[in-house]
Amino acid sequence: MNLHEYQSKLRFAEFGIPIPHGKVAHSPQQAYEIAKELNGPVVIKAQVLTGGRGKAGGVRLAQTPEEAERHADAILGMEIKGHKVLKVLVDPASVIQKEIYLGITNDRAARKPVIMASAEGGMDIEEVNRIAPEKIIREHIDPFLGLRDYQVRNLAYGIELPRDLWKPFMKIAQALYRCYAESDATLAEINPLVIDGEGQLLAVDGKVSIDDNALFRHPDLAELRDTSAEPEAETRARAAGLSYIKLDGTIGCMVNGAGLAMATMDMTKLFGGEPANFLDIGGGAKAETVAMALRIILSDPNVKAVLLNIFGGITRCDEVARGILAALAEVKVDLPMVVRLVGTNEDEGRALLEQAHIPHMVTAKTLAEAAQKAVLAAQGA
Amino acid sequence: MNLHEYQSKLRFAEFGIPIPHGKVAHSPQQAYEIAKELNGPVVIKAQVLTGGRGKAGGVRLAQTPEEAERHADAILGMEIKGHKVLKVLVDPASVIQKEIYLGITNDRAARKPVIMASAEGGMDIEEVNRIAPEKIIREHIDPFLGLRDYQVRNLAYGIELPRDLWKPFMKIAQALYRCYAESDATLAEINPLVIDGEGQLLAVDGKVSIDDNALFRHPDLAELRDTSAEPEAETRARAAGLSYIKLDGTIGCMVNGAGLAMATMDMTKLFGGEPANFLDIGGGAKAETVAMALRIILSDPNVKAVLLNIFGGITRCDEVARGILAALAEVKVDLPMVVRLVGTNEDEGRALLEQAHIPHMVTAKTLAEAAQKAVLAAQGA
Amino acid sequence: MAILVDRNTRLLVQGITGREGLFHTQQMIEYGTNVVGGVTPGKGGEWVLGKPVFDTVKAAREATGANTSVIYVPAAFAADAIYEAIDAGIELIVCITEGIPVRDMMQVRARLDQSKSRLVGPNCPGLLTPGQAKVGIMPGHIAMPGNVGVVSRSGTLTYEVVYALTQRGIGQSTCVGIGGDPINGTSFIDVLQMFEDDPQTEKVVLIGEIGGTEEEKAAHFITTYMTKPVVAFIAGQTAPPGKRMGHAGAIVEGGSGTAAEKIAALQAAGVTVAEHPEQIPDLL
Amino acid sequence: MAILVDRNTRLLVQGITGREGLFHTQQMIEYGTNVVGGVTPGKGGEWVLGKPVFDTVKAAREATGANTSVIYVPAAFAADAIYEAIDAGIELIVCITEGIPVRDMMQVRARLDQSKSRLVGPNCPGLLTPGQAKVGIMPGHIAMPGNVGVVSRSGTLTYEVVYALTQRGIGQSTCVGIGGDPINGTSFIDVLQMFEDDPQTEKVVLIGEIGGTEEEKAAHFITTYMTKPVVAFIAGQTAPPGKRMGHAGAIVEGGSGTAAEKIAALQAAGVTVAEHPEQIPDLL
Repeated sequence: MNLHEYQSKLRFAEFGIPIPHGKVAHSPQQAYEIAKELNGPVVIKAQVLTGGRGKAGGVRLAQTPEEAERHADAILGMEIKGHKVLKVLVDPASVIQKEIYLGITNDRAARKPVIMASAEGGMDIEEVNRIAPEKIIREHIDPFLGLRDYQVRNLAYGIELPRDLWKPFMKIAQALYRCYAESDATLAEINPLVIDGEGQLLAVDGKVSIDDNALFRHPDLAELRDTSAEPEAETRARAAGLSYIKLDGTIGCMVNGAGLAMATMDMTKLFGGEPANFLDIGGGAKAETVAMALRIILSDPNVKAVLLNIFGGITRCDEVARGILAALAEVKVDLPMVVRLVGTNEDEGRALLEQAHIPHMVTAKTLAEAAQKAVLAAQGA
Repeated sequence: MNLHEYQSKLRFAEFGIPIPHGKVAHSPQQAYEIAKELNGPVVIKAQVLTGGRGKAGGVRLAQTPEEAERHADAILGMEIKGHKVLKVLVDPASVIQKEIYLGITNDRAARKPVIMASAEGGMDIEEVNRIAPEKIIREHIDPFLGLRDYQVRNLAYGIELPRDLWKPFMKIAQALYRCYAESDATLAEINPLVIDGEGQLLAVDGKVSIDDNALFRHPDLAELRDTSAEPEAETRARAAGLSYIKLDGTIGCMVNGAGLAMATMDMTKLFGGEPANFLDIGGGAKAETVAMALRIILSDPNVKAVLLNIFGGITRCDEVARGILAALAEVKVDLPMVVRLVGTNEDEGRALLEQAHIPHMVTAKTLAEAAQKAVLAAQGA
Repeated sequence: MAILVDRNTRLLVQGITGREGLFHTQQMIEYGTNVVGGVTPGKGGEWVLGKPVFDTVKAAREATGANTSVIYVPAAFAADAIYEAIDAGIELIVCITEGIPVRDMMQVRARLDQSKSRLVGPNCPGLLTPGQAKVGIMPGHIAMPGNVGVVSRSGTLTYEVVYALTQRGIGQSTCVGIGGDPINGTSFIDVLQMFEDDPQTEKVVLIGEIGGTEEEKAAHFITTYMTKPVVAFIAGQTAPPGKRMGHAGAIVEGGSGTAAEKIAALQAAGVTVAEHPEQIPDLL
Repeated sequence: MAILVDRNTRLLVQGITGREGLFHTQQMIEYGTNVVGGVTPGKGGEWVLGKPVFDTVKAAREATGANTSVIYVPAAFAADAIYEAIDAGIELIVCITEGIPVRDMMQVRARLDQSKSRLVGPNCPGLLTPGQAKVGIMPGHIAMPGNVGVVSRSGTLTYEVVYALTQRGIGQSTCVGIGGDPINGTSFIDVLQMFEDDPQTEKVVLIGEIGGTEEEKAAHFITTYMTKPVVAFIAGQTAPPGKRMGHAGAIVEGGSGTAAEKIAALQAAGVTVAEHPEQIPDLL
């Protein structure tokens, strides 16, 4: 789960990291008020859970409250990579002497968190990594020992941080690690950590991602989820325990298991189609789960055909077929539908579906056949 | 540093372990008041930092406030293994169905803490260990992972704890480990942990020892040190950074280094004497340290002779000799004194002392010679 | 012969009295797996499905001589269950549980590396040696004994492939689901090594998916150490790039993890890569 | 030859600008030890006693090729200094600092066991190979080169013994103070093994004291593996039993730790045990 910039920075502040004392505005008028209160130049920043807002014009500098209001008006309602901007952060504009990068994430290969710092902070840090990886100083963190002071000194030394900033840098790095560890984060990043006009360190922008699997032990963090910012279908899917990601194609896919779902999508592509989504309905195939999944798929207006691919493992295919039929009694599907049941008792399952004579529904024996039929149906529709 | 029973139990309670709700009395009158308030049978328990108080009559049951007052009067002022009783704990008397032992300490050989439980709690647990060690269930605790729930279940299973007490036992064991770890303890022990009349677990007696080396990060615990209960000389020695333990002999020893101090004591014994103390003055030999050490040694009326054994290592013996002479200008020593200086420039050092013609002072070249002279001097005095 | 599980497997079920545990224990017994008992704290002394239940893994191991355990306990308690099995000296621990926090798994993995136990999973379907033993949740009746070793990061996609093999009369030595979590106990390489050493296994099917660099490492291992032919499939060729926030992940993992890169690495190692799962039987 | 430190030692001083560090660095340089630099965070770039100061051990090691470090930092920071040295790949770490909490040392020791570094100490006087190198705080001029290896848990008592040997013209191969803390990096056994393997060492002096079971373990090692003669002294024969609170310590350690038990164990291993330290030269 990703936190907004303003949520991330408030979380940082709880651990003692200095942040600009801005506020969130939901309307241009609010932005005006906040800018007036801050009494100086401000930055208006779109709060969206995606990157690239800068290039999209979602970050603007304002000298006066009036200008702040105008910019907020322009940014609020913007769409950035499919995310509608519903909030802006109004922060006092900092004088920036230098931009530093400081981030922690899990290194899957090393099986440890890694903390990274670079003197070349800001937007182009990934480019720095590509052309001059030695300019990013890395320290792997032992999950039992935590971040040790000497490691932070290795970072400070490596990025040639001025000596007088070592102590505050130590505090910030240790606070960032505590924030990371105590939040079960998979990412905690300050970019940029600036040296401001007074020569102080300030976390001007930040990002925190929380391990979804650990949210059960962080009810306070779970509450920070901003469902207003994500496609409604994804919110509904999550609530139903389904894993759904909307894509741009025309073939709605419903599959049990993530790997099989990806393989099914790949297969539609192989036959010239485009998947409209990733949707994993998980184990078993109960009628209510199938029904909810169908509703979510059909809520996408781009969908021209539906492809069900279910592997009956422990659950037998005849039972799965009954679940599908029960779901279809609840949800009316006007689009062509291709159903492939495979595994235990697949013949019985397929026979049950065929006997039901559902309009627009055809069955298939192999995945290749199913994908081919779905692609043809989507093109014909 | 050892905590009193009442301090240990209050610390347990901070971590959520159930304890009897008694209070500390400094006078028989106070004991009467507390017993009256508790409104039922009470136990009067001497608070001393040593074992064996039960056998010494320091724990007594009282049915009425009047009886409580009488018992407190008898116990207060008692001397138990050299410790004067200045406080008693007045606890409500528990109905005891069963006594369990539960303790955590460091296992030096395994380099890990170990938690131990036994169904045979109470005074004779060490005897249980001797004759039936399998009746004490042990689980080593990984210092990084901490005490795991399954380990507590291994204890509960091993001591055949009634099933309905597993949950409260889990809470108590986990709380005891948190208390242990977060206090930098070297011992945290509940003995007995009783099953009381209502079938509930209750920590009736407890002991906590804190790692002296870790007190710098526990200022709250450092304040719990009860210097009123220890010999005054030990308190003064600790304040001066000296390590002093009073013994029963007649030869006051002053040595630099713990190992050498023990070897020096051994040597006096070898020649038929008895050391009056262990005293390590640490590195170097500054005049003020030597003076304080002399004062502490002389405060023991049993001392009949003083033996100084100083190894001049990095510090040269002539400098050490000057330190001793400066100290003797401050502290008058009427007893015979044997000084042995060894190591770098030992001849110069010894010459300096001899030239000063201090009354009652003789020097020695070897440790054997020094010990022999000190023993003779103590016997002659 | 086979790998990891067979007729010598003496299986303990951790979480045997839970809904999942009970259902799959029945399936495993029906398949012929030698289930020797189960563990559910607080239910020691009971019997389920004719098997004794114990309070602790230690007590269960002492009573039954179990050498393998399978874990069906909820995510919040799964790490503790793994530690308990390690501590009791269980040689092979198969963790089915999904949703274990990655921080827990980093610690579990560090502890495992200092132990003599092997963990398969978590978030995996388990293992199946056709005709001998099934440990986990794989459907048993889709497999048949034979000479093809199957190793996979996926669940139902594995079943799909195993079923496709069986339908064409191609039997399996052992099917191993290593699980799809970022940090797990057994890697592709571990299993490839075992298949290479197993006399019964003649060919290997590897089923990967996007994310991480496990397939690339497997490719390197195959080039260097494997003599047996390997056929692979990588799922997720059409998957969109993950919605990754921030830069740290990109810095650590670089651009890697795409299906195209994995396929290229495997092909360079001489592995035949299938275009889709149903092609696999033809390529063997 | 000798053990652990010699002319090839390239020494780094952690805490070089502190009072203790500075004093003993001067002593070590005067003795002829090859001190290649020091570390004090925040003072990188300065020079003291003609040696460069670095901010981090990593930077120091890269610049100087140090293979050994000696730690003089306060107890509260000593564990971090050890971790830093381990992480920088220092082969031999000698920690003089006393008063490190035992909990810190349990963690340090667990981390050490997974590393390639050796720790001597903490709370030890360090090492001295007469005529070659002195690392720590042992007075250099009381020793002379020779064939007796000395290993000790004590400080000044070690000096006393070394001095007594030198006075009698008996030289030492290497003098090792392993420190008296309950948990340390190098044990008697480790050093005995090194002396056994060292061609220069012909006889060994072991100086123990009451508490723990290190001397008993050493006795067992001597019986089983040592061919060279060992003379020992155990301090604390007259020490009163410790004021131990509670029962846990007694249960874990049993009745062990007394001088009498240690002496009996050593004698049973064929070790000559001196009645007092000045007897040692006669017994060699």
